[in-house]
Amino acid sequence: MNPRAKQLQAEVVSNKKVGSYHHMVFSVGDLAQAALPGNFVAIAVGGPASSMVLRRAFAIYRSSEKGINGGLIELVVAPHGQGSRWLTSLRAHDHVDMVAPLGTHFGIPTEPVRALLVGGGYGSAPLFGLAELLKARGCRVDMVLGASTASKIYAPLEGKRSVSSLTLTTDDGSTGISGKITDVLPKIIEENDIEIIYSCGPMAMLSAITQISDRYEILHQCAVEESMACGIGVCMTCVLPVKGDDDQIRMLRSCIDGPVMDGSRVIWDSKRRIPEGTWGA
Amino acid sequence: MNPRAKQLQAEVVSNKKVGSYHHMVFSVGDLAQAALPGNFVAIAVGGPASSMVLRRAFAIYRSSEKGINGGLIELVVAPHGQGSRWLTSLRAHDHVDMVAPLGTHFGIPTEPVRALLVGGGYGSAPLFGLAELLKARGCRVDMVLGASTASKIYAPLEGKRSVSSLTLTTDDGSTGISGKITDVLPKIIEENDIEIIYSCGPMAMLSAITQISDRYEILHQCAVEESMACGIGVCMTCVLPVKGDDDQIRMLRSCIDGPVMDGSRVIWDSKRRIPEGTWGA
Amino acid sequence: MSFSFATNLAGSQLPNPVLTASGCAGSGKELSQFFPLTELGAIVTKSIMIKPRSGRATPRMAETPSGMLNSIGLQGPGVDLFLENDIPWLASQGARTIVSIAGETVEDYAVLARRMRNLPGVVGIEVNISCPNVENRGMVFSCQPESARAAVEAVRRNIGGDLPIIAKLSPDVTDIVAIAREVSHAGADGVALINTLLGMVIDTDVMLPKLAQKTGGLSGPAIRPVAIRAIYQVHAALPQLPILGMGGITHGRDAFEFILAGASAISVGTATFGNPTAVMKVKDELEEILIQKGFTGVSEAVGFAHREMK
Amino acid sequence: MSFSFATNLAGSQLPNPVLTASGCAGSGKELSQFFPLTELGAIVTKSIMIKPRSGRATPRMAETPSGMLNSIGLQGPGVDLFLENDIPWLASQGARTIVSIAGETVEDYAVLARRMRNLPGVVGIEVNISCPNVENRGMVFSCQPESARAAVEAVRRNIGGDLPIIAKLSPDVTDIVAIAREVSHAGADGVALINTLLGMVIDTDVMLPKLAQKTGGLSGPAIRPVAIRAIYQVHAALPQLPILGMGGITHGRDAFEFILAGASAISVGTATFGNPTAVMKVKDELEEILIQKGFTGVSEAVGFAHREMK
Ligand SMILES: Cc1cc2nc3c(=O)[nH]c(=O)nc-3n(C[C@H](O)[C@H](O)[C@H](O)COP(=O)(O)OP(=O)(O)OC[C@H]3O[C@@H](n4cnc5c(N)ncnc54)[C@H](O)[C@@H]3O)c2cc1C
Ligand SMILES: Cc1cc2nc3c(=O)[nH]c(=O)nc-3n(C[C@H](O)[C@H](O)[C@H](O)COP(=O)(O)OP(=O)(O)OC[C@H]3O[C@@H](n4cnc5c(N)ncnc54)[C@H](O)[C@@H]3O)c2cc1C
Ligand SMILES: Cc1cc2nc3c(=O)[nH]c(=O)nc-3n(C[C@H](O)[C@H](O)[C@H](O)COP(=O)(O)O)c2cc1C
Ligand SMILES: Cc1cc2nc3c(=O)[nH]c(=O)nc-3n(C[C@H](O)[C@H](O)[C@H](O)COP(=O)(O)O)c2cc1C
Ligand code: FES
Ligand code: FES
Repeated sequence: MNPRAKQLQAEVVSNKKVGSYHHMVFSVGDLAQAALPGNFVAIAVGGPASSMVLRRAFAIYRSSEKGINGGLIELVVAPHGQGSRWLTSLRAHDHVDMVAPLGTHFGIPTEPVRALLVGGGYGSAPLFGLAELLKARGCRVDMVLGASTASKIYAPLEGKRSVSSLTLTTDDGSTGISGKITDVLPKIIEENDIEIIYSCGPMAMLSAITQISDRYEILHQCAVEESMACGIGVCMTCVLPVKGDDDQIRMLRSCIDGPVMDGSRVIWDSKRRIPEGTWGA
Repeated sequence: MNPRAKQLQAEVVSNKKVGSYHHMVFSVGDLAQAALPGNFVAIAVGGPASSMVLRRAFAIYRSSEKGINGGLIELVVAPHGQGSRWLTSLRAHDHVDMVAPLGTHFGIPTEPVRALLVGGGYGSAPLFGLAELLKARGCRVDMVLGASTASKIYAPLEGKRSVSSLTLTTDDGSTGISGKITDVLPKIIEENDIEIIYSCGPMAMLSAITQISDRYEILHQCAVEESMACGIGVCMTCVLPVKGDDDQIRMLRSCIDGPVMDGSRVIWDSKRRIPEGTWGA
Repeated sequence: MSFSFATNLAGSQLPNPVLTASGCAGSGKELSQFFPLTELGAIVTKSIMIKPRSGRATPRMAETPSGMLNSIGLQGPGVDLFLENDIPWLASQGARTIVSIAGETVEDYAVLARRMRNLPGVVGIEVNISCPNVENRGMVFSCQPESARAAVEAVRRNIGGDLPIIAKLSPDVTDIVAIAREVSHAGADGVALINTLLGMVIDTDVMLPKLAQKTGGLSGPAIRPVAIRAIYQVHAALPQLPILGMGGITHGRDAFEFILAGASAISVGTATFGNPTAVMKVKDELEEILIQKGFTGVSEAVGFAHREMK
Repeated sequence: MSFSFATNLAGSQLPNPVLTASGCAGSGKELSQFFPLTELGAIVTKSIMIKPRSGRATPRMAETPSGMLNSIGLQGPGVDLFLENDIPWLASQGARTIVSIAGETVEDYAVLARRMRNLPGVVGIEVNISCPNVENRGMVFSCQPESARAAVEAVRRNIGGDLPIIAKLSPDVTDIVAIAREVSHAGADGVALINTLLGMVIDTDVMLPKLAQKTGGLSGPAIRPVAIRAIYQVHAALPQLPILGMGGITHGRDAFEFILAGASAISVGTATFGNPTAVMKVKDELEEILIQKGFTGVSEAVGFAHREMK
């Protein structure tokens, strides 16, 4: 459990379309200062007569304590299904029921390290705040962002300030290098002598990055995205098998034991099956 | 079936709070000219992820063919439950899925008559358009509007132009005469030598008016308000027992055989029971 | 690659698999104002009984989350007037009609079946056995294997010709597969799944059941997962038994889900109340999805979700 | 006129009738961040089995219209760790705990019942018999009168003391009253109504059942009318049998509906996923409604919708 989590009615401050996404800003008062890179929020969607009974999770893109409205939390939302389309249809002064901040956050090394941040699609969102923090701690930060097409890369100008290099990839070659994120990683890791990878994006991407980080024997902290019903640890829907320090595989809740996890400990490819040797299997 | 009924996406032109109600104007194009006093519209509520699967019916307050937006239909909506609250939360340029015009309309006498129009709560809505029409046909029009309290009487200035007298009643005496609508009817009927009553409002009120109109042996056309699921005659939920010309009681659909019905033919007080002698009982 | 939207429902060849649901399309006339009935795979009539019925007292309806409760009580003109008025009118429109019949006794079903012979435009009979059996303490026919069988057998023996018989089952049973098996043995050419779930709403203002009849049938998107499960189970156990699927279908995507689960055709019910053109929307969207997914015909997609997962 | 929010649930005196639902409140710790657990009438634990359980593979969840499907598969620590960690922690919070137990065999229920003796803070046992019986082709215990009876009898014989036993029933049966009667005869002090309905969702993208386990349990507002109907039926037939009601309760008004139908207390499940403080909201709203309607206590309202209509 994130002990700082609170439930609140957050006011929409702004909602702006950026490429395929919506950059949304919410007024959340003091909660803004409780949010750390990697944390997420859970929002009730659809209004009072909604047919959607579950919360939707969104990674916190950035949080700030200043602003005339007090503390702000910013999200990057892809209008995908019914819930996110409802959310992105909101206008300034509308309110949402939000629980925040939730989940684990990216671990920040005590010593300066050479870090590579890898984001797929809106998975770039939590990486910019992380980059700032790492930079402030004296780390060198390289970044790779990928998506299917140019409009699905979220990389605002101001976000790029903290990174030493930014590489873009798209499946269709509409911007940056044509291909998958993972195609470009080995070269960047080697050239920059990367010590740790931070990642966020689709599960398949995280899994592929883990193979690479394992090969280079570097740390890999990834923010996973399992389908969640509650976001606060009570429903057990968001689990995935993770190997503990005792080498025992357990089904852990990605909403409270994650979303940030040690990539090398996650048993990837576990959709539709429980890995052998899992506790209680 | 109202043969003029069409389904359309109607744009909200304006939404203004008036007392306890919202006066809402919709752009409906050519359909406006198909609407007659007593007709209603059926609107889908709650948006794409709504938990409300049924349409909501609203009496047409007025319709006009002019206006920069083409034809307009105006409604008077009481924010009551989830559906009407959703509707009244809409803003200009939002759209609703509307089927209109539906149902029967008030019969207009061919000769000038002395008519009394009686409306309870938002039941006044369809009466103003009717008053104009009657006036244009040379009828004398008296009107009685009642509600529980002043803010629930809908009687806009411009609506009053066509009536010779307007009497208000409220249960709490906050405006007009303190008491029920039916308290004042006998006097008005007698003084003005009323030949026909047109009414719209809660079922209990319509039933009480029918007793009075029966006593005075004058015609009573009322717009009933039975709970409706479809508004177009396919669900059979909106029925009420009505005596036909052959004296046979049948369960008629108030959405297509109504809402305007001959009060003296309706078997009132039939909630929770089928009247004896009903066809097929 | 050419695409055919035609489907075979228990022996009846239909130009497309999208039908109305019994009791949700009036007499046909009401909907024909919004689209030509020939556009439908078939129109399924409200359940016809022998005598005229006033139906139940009001309130007969309550909206529920993503659904509704109804206790219409099969209001209708009775079989004589139905055959005199509705059938000829539907035939005049060129509509393909599936007549739904309902009885209170096994004999009722036999009588009704005999009246169904040689009707113009009629392409099938849906036997609504989710009705109370007055000869057995009002127990619903389709809730007991024996009475379900008896009602369907009565129809089979009396129908004559080769009009397909589709038995419509209630989901309110412990084992829907057992009932499906029973009616199949009794001579049903297919099953319709599912009828409404028994439900109740209490009006918290007056603190009494909202419906005059107390209980009613729950329909709409709320029950869709129950319908899909029932169809999946029946198709898994009896893959040769054709299924007409229904329960909360509102979008083409929903219809596709039913077909993947094992339905050869589907009916749209409650969605029509929320949208008079829902059936046409479902039809157009379903066709688009089937084509986009690369199916060349409906039958290829029927039960496709049953294939082994890799 | 003074108002008391206390209720007696099958012999257990609770300060208010608003409980969590089994499997929907984690271990209690997670919710205690949002409100003190002492505010609850009682906390109902997830169903505890003898051994630790990994639960089912993912996906385990699908949202459905006004509801959700889950196939968590009773993931949990097993009774040993549960008694070692969860029970003392709940007791330390001053929470009243109802332990839900679940077995795969009749013997499992007996073993678990013995472990339930003399636990601090425990005010009742909920016997989840909506589980597959591995000794009988995986048939759900509560779907057959015999196995429902056997499981409850095993608990009754082994529990000792006077801890109330509440048997939790599945709605997926032809005759819920018959099952309720059976478990009551077998020694249950009350029944919990209802567990989830068996449902399925097919993912139309991959064209396979969305849940790894194929079927799952349907919960949430979608099933509320089914729950109300089941409670109304059981209360009508067995007015002396206490009922813990659940199924889609989201607002105080919903809880009131359950009480009017015949429930002495209610559980809030799925609503907590949409709103961590849903249980408190239900509690506050329910209290307000009961007072506003002029009831002086909960018991006055229990089954109030059964009175004769004038
Ligand atoms: C930790 C976490 C962080 C996330 N961060 C973001 C973000 O920053 N920006 C963003 O746009 N989205 C994010 N998502 C995905 C988001 O929560 C929604 O799932 C997504 O917006 C789709 O919801 P919907 O209602 O539009 O789609 P629907 O298809 O209607 O959703 C139906 C159900 O499926 C689940 N679901 C659908 N797609 C996904 C998915 N990709 N991942 C997980 N569950 C899914 C939904 O949560 C919901 O329960 C995040 C998810 C998680 C778990
Ligand atoms: C012919 C006709 C004309 C109407 N004209 C108007 C009008 O001009 N202005 C206006 O504000 N309302 C009017 N109504 C009532 C309106 O249709 C809605 O019922 C009302 O707004 C409440 O809906 P809700 O969703 O807010 O309430 P909810 O309580 O959420 O509704 C739940 C269900 O109950 C039904 N219901 C609730 N109250 C009523 C009621 N009083 N009459 C019928 N059904 C009800 C709803 O239609 C819905 O199916 C009319 C109804 C009918 C049948
Ligand atoms: C108002 C109403 C009336 C119905 N009447 C009948 C009927 O006469 N015969 C029948 O077999 N089913 C009847 N049904 C059940 C539907 O045909 C259908 O099986 C059920 O509603 C599920 O589908 P849906 O969710 O699309 O409505 C009725 C349903 C509703 C809502
Ligand atoms: C995710 C989830 C897990 C559940 N786990 C259990 C369980 O362990 N034991 C049990 O008896 N019921 C379990 N249930 C059923 C609920 O306790 C409850 O009976 C049902 O969900 C209906 O109530 P609701 O609609 O308020 O959720 C679970 C339900 C859900 C949604
Ligand atoms: S989302 Fe509910 S436990 Fe993680
Ligand atoms: S509202 Fe459906 S028939 Fe009248």
